[in-house]
Amino acid sequence: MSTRMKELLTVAVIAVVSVILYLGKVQGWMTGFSFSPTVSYIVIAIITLALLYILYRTIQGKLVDRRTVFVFVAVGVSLPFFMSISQKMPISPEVQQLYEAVAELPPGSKVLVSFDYDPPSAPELQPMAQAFLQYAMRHDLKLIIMGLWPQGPQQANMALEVALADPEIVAKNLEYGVDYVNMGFQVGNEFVIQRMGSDFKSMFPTDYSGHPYEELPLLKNIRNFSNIDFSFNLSAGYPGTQEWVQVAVDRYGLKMGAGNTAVQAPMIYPFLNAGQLNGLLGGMNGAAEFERTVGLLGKGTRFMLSQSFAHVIVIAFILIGNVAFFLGDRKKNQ
Amino acid sequence: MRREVPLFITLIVGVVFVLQYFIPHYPFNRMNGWFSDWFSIVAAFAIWLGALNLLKISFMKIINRKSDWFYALVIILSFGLMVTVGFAGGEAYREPGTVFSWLYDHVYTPLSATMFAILAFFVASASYRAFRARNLEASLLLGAAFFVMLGRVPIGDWLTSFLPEGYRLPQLATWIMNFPQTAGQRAIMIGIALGLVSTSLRIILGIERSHLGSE
Amino acid sequence: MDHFAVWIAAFLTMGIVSFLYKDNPWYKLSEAIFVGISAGYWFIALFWDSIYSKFWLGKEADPFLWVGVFLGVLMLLRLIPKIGWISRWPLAFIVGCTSGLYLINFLASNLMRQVQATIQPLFGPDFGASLYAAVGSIVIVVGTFSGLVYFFFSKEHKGAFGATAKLGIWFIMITFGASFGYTVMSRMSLLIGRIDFLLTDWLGLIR
Amino acid sequence: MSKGNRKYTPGRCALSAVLLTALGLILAGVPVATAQESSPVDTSVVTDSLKTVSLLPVTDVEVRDNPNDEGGTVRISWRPSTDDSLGRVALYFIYRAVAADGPFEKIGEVTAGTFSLLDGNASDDSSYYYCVVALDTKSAKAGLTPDMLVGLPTAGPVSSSAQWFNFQRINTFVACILLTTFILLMIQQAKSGKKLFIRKIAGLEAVDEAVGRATEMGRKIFYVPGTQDMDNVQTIAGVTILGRVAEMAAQYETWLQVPVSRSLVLVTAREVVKEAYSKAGRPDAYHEDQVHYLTDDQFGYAAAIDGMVVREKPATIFYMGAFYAESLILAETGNASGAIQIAGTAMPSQLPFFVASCDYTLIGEELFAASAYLSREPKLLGSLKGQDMGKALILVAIIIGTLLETFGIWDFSRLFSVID
Repeated sequence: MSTRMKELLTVAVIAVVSVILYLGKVQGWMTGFSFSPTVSYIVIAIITLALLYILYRTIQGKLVDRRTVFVFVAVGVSLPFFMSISQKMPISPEVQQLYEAVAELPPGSKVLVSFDYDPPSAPELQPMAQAFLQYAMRHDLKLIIMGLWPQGPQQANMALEVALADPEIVAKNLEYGVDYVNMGFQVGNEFVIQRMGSDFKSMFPTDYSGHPYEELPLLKNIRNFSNIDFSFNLSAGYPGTQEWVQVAVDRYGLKMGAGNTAVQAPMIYPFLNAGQLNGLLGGMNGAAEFERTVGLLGKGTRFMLSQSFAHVIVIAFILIGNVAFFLGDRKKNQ
Repeated sequence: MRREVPLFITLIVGVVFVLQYFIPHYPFNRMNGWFSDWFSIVAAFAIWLGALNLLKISFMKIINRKSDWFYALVIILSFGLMVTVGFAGGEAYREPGTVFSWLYDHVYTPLSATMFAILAFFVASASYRAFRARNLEASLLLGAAFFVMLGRVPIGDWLTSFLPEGYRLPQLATWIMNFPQTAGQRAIMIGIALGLVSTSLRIILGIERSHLGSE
Repeated sequence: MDHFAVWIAAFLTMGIVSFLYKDNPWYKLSEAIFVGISAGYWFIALFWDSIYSKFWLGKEADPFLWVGVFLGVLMLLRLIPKIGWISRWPLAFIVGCTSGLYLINFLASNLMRQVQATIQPLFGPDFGASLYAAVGSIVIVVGTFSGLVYFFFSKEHKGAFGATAKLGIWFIMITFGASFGYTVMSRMSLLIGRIDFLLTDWLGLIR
Repeated sequence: MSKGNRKYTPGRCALSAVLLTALGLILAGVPVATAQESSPVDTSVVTDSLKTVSLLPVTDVEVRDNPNDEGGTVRISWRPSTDDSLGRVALYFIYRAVAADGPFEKIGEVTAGTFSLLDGNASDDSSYYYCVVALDTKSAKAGLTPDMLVGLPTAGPVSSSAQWFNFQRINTFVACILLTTFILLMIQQAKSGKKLFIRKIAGLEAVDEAVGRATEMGRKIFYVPGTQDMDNVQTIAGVTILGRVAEMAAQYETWLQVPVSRSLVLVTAREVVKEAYSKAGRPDAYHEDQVHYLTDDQFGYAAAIDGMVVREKPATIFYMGAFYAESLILAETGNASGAIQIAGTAMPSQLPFFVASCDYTLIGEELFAASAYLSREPKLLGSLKGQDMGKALILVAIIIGTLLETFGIWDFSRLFSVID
């Protein structure tokens, strides 16, 4: 078959599949579809067998194509969405530390939450944000929300929406401007933090929707970081936790905890070890653990099964690759 | 003139910006903020240079009918579209409901989120292809990765549930993160700080000057 | 309209994903749209956030902001070939500020602070609490020390010095391994998030 | 090289170090002279109105300008109320007024066991009077009316002021001077002809080979300076190394292409490449569009480079600068296309992937050493040596400090404290 034909065929197949998917969604053919535990275990067994087959092929000296690896990852991450297997999860000390730092804040404490991430990192950080805001609101902490990334405040609003829909929080009749505010985004990276250290208002003359600083009762006595009891930073890179530690913690003595994408987290551990941070949530796993500690299960917990699968698949491929390497080595030596 | 003036400017502002850290008095306490304002203003001006360059190269592709000129046209059109709706939207261009925010939510976000997400595939293929226990160093890397990856998901706890509490995979992963990992990370951090200080000094003193171009 | 939006998003998502198989027109189209839209996005965002909000937003502009405008205009002189070299002045200014600021920030937070945190009693308060804690603080001191030795440039890595440097690179490798594990975790989470979009928002398979 | 640098003789370096330190000390002395005298307060008087809400006496209230700051802050401290140790005090309320006799306004409260407060709302232009009262739980709940404070002992007047030197940062100042001295000293030695040994850095040894391979294959070299702007020193380092690579590319007559993601980097990189081509004697071979802009967006940039790598199949790719998540997308695609890849970054989280997917990787500090290493200019090599002296000092400090701390002799680590 010529390349041209192949391309046309691909387009045709994609078009047909799209139509079927569209009809499927409109008609609701498969909504709420899920595996029973038995089927789940059978699926797991099939994946294991397939991996063993790849191992066998590799031992025979045929390295699989990277696209095969891609397919395994895609399948291995998608299928757990339909499974319902419960998992036990231990809580790591850095998550416990954050929980304790927040739990011991007296009601009415002012907590600054900075949303320093954008939609691409949301899968990891949004569950943390939701759990944190919800927990804080249930325990009557006053929330001051801001963002050093332009899209941060939008993410904050999405998390607030979920938190405010919680029946226990609805019952509290929280009021915008009194119990929580969203100050919005400000350009200037770490310099914003620095200015806030001496004069909060100069960086945020108005909130996200344009209300002047003076008209928000929550901000009445807030001049700088000395008026903030705790801060929580959700970060996906620069500017993020490192800058908050360098400026707000080291120079102004702010008490801070952080939630980071798993990529950032290892770099943050030295700060944790040096006592510059009170607790750290690393990645989706950190989010899931935090959800468990505060007893508000959400997406973080739900996605943990996929996460487990993904890790096992990556480890399996590392092992398979190394088996190939050692066998290849032996052949060369003979 | 072409070289001395820039070198002089770098020297003066570099020294002033080092000193401002030690001087809490006005105007030094405000310099950080000014710099960030200046930088973002200069960047906002300079992006004209970048955008014009992107348009120029794309136009050249179309005019010369180079292969893939059609995609150059798509670049120009989508750039033009975003800029038009961005300016037309006025001050509230980012508010929900504007065309700009629609494009942001349904075009920009899925594209960048997907580009970010396909990293998962690359991570897996790099693991399969490149991470080999060639020598002791590589084995240490793999070992640490293995314990951390298993220790950070529930399955790690399940696999080592026969061990006494406190010595299972999750605790081992926590230990690796908190001690050897932190130590290595710290050595890298201190090294980087030293390298950065010395590079900055070389730039301020004009010893490193190639970024300023020729006479 | 909502349907349409989700389909556009899904179309572009799959376009990027198709690159995993091989380069193809679908990817090229998605890529071109991505480059154009994102360049436009930053162009617009910089204008409104960096210029408009500082000068027009009804607040009194700090007179020092005009220094930035002046530098910006000098930068644009690059468009005129004959006097383009003047743009080196704002460049020199930016580079000077950056060097000064970073020198101090990294010296204080990454160097002083980390050295301070490393210097601690070898048998810390947790000593004896568990095997992990007992070994931990010793590991920190030894690891940081030997890691730094590895970064020595002006001494050949031989003898005892070389052995220490070797130990240092082991610690650095463990750090990389841990980093690698965390990165896998992070990337998989992002993929899970994207698949959640496809399965839930697009196909409606999961409630 | 140039005459301008002659002035850094060792003697002068030391002299200037001494002078600068002296300057620091003089500046530091300024706030001592102008700080407000603290005013102890006579607290023997406890008025009737206080007794009714069981207020407890607070002794020795001291108010003074908070030192080492930009003004606007007053520190209030007091001796614990005698009832504090008995557990009868719940809170301390702190009041402020602009006149000794009021009216007083509450500015803060602290829980028992805390004996100081920073008032960050002061203005440098006015002077203030403060008063502190201790309350038990019941009266704290009941609250106080301003008239209850009448006749209460006050402390003041005090006004806040800004200082000209932050004395708490003297250690950083000394570290800065020391490092500068080391580096300048070594540069001086290097220029006077002393041979300096620099250990091999594998990634940089390979640069020559990588450029040569591109020439043999008749394919392009890509140079990616990262996704950050010129306000990041890693980008500056990346652009500096670009100069050395461009010089080699010009000598080998190989096409070097530099896609960038920031406009300021575009301007700088053009200067650098142009300079390098003329240095190599090939100014005619330089073409402005060798350096071109794509988009400021991290992943848009990565997507575009991916496409370019797959379609144009460069023989060699350099990644030097600050990288985030895009590092792996780029390095894996480059690897799949079969290019030789040399990477260098000081982003610890991205290093493992560069190590896995590239042929050579510069780790952290090595990135900053690269331009010195490649150019072999004595001045630059000297600065590497100076850097190492700093490192040696840190190592010694770690050993001595750990010993002192372990045997509980002295809290050595305090020397490095940077918390204000």
